[in-house]
Amino acid sequence: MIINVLVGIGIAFFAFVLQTSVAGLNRKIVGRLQKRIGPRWYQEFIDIFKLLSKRSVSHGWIFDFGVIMALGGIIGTAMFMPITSNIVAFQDYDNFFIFVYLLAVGMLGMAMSASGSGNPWASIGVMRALTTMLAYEVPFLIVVLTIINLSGTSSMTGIQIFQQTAGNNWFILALPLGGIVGFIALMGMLGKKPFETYIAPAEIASGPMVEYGGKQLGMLFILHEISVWIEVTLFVHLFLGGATNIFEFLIKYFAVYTLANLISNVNGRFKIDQVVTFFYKWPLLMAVTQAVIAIYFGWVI
Amino acid sequence: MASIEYLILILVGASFLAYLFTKLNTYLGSVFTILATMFVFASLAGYGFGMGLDTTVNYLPWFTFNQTYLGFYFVIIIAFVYLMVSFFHPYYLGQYKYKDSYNMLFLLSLAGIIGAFYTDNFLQLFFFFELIIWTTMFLIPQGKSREAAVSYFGFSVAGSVAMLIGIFLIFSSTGQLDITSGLAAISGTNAIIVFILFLIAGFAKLGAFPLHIWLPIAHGNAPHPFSPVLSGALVKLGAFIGILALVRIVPTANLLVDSINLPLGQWLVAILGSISIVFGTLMAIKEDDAKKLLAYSSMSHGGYILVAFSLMNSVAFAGGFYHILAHAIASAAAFMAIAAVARATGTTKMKELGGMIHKMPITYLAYLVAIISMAGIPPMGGFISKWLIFMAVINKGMIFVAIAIFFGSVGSFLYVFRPLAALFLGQEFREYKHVKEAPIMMLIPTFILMGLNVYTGVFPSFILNFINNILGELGYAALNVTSSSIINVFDGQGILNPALISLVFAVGVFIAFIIFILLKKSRSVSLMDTYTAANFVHDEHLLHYSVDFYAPLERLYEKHTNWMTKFYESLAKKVKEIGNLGKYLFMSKNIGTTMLWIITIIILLLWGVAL
Amino acid sequence: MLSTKFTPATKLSKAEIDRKWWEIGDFFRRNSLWLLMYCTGCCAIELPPAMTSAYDMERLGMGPMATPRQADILLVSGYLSLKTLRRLIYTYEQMSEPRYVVALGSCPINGGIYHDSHAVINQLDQYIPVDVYVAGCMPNTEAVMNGFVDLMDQIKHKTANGWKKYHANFEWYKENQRNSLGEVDVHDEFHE
Amino acid sequence: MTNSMNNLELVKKVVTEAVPVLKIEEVDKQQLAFEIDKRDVHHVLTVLKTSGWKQLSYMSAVDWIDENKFELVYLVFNWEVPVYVQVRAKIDRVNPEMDSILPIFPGVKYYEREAHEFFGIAFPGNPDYHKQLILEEWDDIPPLRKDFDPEAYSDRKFPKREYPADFSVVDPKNKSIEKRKERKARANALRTGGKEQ
Repeated sequence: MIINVLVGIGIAFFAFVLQTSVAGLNRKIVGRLQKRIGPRWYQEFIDIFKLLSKRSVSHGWIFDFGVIMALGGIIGTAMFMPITSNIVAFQDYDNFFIFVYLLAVGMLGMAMSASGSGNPWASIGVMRALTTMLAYEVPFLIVVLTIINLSGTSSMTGIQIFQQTAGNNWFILALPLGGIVGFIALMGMLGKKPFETYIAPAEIASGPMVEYGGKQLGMLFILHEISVWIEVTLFVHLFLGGATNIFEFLIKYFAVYTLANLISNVNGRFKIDQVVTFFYKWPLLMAVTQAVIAIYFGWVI
Repeated sequence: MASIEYLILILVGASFLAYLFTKLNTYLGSVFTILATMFVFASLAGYGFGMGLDTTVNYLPWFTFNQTYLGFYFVIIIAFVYLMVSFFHPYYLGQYKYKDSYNMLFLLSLAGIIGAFYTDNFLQLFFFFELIIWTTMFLIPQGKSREAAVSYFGFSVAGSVAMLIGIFLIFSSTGQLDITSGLAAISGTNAIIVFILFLIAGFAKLGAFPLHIWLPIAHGNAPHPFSPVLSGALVKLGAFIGILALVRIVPTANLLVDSINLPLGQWLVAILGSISIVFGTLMAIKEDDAKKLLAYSSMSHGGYILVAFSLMNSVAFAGGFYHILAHAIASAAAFMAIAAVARATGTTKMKELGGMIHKMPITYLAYLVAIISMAGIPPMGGFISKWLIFMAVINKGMIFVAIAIFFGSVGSFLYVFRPLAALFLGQEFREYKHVKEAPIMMLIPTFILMGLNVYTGVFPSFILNFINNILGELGYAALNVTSSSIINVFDGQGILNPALISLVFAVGVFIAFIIFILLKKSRSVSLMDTYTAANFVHDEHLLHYSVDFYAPLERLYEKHTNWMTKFYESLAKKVKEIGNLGKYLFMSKNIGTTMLWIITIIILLLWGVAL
Repeated sequence: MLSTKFTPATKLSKAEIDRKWWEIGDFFRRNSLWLLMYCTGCCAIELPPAMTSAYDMERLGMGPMATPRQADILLVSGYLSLKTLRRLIYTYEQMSEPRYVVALGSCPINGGIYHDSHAVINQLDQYIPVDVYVAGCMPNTEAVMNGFVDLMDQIKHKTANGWKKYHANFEWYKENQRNSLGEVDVHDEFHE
Repeated sequence: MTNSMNNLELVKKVVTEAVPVLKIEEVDKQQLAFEIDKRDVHHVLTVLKTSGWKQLSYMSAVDWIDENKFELVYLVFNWEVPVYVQVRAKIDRVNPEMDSILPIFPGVKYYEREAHEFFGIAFPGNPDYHKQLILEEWDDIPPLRKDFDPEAYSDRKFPKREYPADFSVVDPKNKSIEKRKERKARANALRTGGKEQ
């Protein structure tokens, strides 16, 4: 059991290092796209460590407690996540719903802490974050329902192995509509434009993060990197057949994150009600169509 | 050997004693109420788990009692909620006009509940139901509004009349008044009608769509310590009747929804349950009063229970039963936290409150734990029940029901977070500078409920094993729960290890705490020292964002929420008009006309009897 | 002959250890300077070229931030009227430490072309400490970038001590603020 | 279609029929100024408002220190007829006071506060005119009066940077000015043959 927990901590650490590097590389790529030199690839690390070294302010115990709870929840979630179909800390217990709901602990902790700061921008940001979550979760979960129903398991490793088994396709090919919905929902989860409404630095002063500085903000950056890793990895495992070895995983991971980032960088921002109406129009319709086709008619490519 | 009959008689006796004691001294009467409730709960817990209660009847003629796992499961939950709430009585009764009858009715309704769940006879069930309704009806108007009691009573009576007609139908077609055999024996068209009638009763008590109007009115306006009972305990009566109808009545085979292999009736109930979930969620998001918000959340959770019991398999049933427990605990805890705030500040309106965390940290924690459970987030009980329901729905492939349950689940983050942010977090208002944490007697149930919320989420095996007994009693396969509390559903389609999740979560929090504590200490600043785009704001009300919290989202559906209320309003108007017509006909000044009508009706009635 | 045995380094005193940590922190701090742009005056026009592809501030690890809590540099771009100076002081006090101030243009230095105005202050470093001045009316973008590089050098050589100075001479700064402004935070109907 | 000339005539007609006008000035094709007595302001503004000049665009004052008068200027606009109308009225500079036009144009509330702040004019009838609006914590005579010296105020209130006596922005090593002078002298010498130095 202790070994498993240590492996889990290792996975969480790996998640942090990987996503921070990939995010740095992506800043470089975006810089090059915009005809800039862009920062060094390890700039994200410098930013995080700088934040951890500064002296911050605190608005009372809930402000700190929320951050600890949020980061703890996210680290816990990452510990369950398999990297490939072989590398997983808790074999058989990596149930899909753990990721959705344990991730919510992070969100709840952060929301609590942000509201606890007493800043109205933070509350508006939290409101927007939760509303966005209401928007993207439902289509995404309908697609996942289809996947679990087809593969007969809700374990992330199980779903990967199901796709890797000879004769079964990656789900992005087997369920093309579902794959598109999954990717749009992933953009929402990552808070990429056009669904960046809850950060909106120019509009609501970076929303929930408005009162954070120093170590709390640094911890939230770590939290953000790990949660991005969890979300992108969910997509890789659910739709892209997971990975059999770590290099395959790295390639798929990098491709998915970079694609999401590139799409983000050529988009504007939706209003919050547009986010909701958008997700409940096309993605939900596509997800339901895909589910009906796949479950009731059994037409799976 | 405790006997059910004795328990009921003791409670009835205790209720009159409580009346007398409260007349002498409010505090004395309330403490007596606590002791009486505690005694009943202790005897139930002590003898009931092994089905060891005595069912013989010595003093009450015509009454028969029978104990089942199903009934016991409900009765222990409800008695527990009653016990927890009774701790609040000493601090609240002073505010109410008829404090002496408050304690009496409270104990009498508990007697009714014990009777209702321990009976095997339809007429007794009806009798005890009426006892509960009539006693609680007089408790509700002691709060803010009398109309609340009227609408509660109206819907409850509609439900019990439906149930009574159902009972008559069963008796006329099968000649049985025994619950189990009566429901099993009925078949054909009568079965469908009884099914519908019982569900009307169940929906009315559960506050499910479309019979939900009374729920926010009654919950929101009931006395503060009675709202937890309403939400945590009394709506579960509806779930009980719903289970009787959904599980006990043998479904007619020719009415199956083919693609998901479910009887049509059950499928329709699942759809209605889904509408309850979505409707309750949307209304809760919109609501501005913390208690009404929680009432709508009860409606949404009632929808989950209906969905669970209409899926006809043991995983869903286990989820439903677990949800009844988890929601009872969480909802009671949340309502009690709100009650504690209301006691300190005198309001439950979210726009008038803020920053209570600095004054009432323990109440805040209780509320936090409760809403984590309500939202179905891991280390709490709500996650396990929701997970079981999710797995059952996914296994069945019910897409539209799934949309509703996922929507309700994510939506619950939205609405449970609102009171958290508006009441407890944010700016600390200067009006409430004098407020103190709730007294120790009120914190005892708070701590117990907090502990139970966590316990149900971390070690579910004890409760799930008990639920397995109920499933066996209902004729369904038991849930696969291994000793180390690993739940395995549908042969490995889902495996859950709640204890492991909690452990990993604890490890994560520990790591985060280490990171936090190693770094430089932060400078403490006041709540008003926030980023305001460099503007000076000296009024905390301006810096507290709690009104119309989800305004952009509400705007999307606010035009479409009132049609149900309007329907009931017009119905109430029609009823009033008919009443006026009757009044006009009977109570006219001409005594001869009145006499004529009365005689006509008596003749008609006699004619009907002679027929 | 040198001993091959491992000898532990001489025990460092607490002050020395703190200094070492501080130097490590300085490395991170100077390579990731986040700006809070207080665009009061015309010099703000120099910032778009500094941020976009012409000069690309991000290659130095710098970037704009939304709130004072997150920012390291308070960038004063141009003249400061009495009204804005109040807000500037309030903002400066909200920033997390270590914090630096960079002032663009000649107005914060000596009032510039507004030296005789009743509404514009003349010398910013009377009210808050300034680490780097970039002179010019307005300074061109190379000068602005050069100012940032100067600040990085100062952090490296531990001379960017404005925030420490503010703590040490807090009373003096407060008195200057009071003399020119009356009260720093204003109570009136718009702020209640 | 009415052209601008007719519009101006229309305005003149409206105003001159209402009150005695001291002076009319055509500011431009779309703007007319009427100078009237202080007591007629309310009447003429009411007349203008009822005949379509519904929007008060601006209100301010001018300090004619030589005449010892303040001149109040009300600028109203009509959305149907594109003509701005200025209504000017002079008031005493000592204890300046003007009844508020708040009942006619509620939007004047903040203009009057501004005018009070910058010129010290009192507006009885406006309950808030004395509250501070733009200048926070002002402690001198109103700053837009002509007798206010901003430089003296600035010197008194705001510390100035002290430069040493020998401070010079000129670089002593930089001889380009001298060289230019030399070049000029040489060219001049060449042009005049060395006669005029």
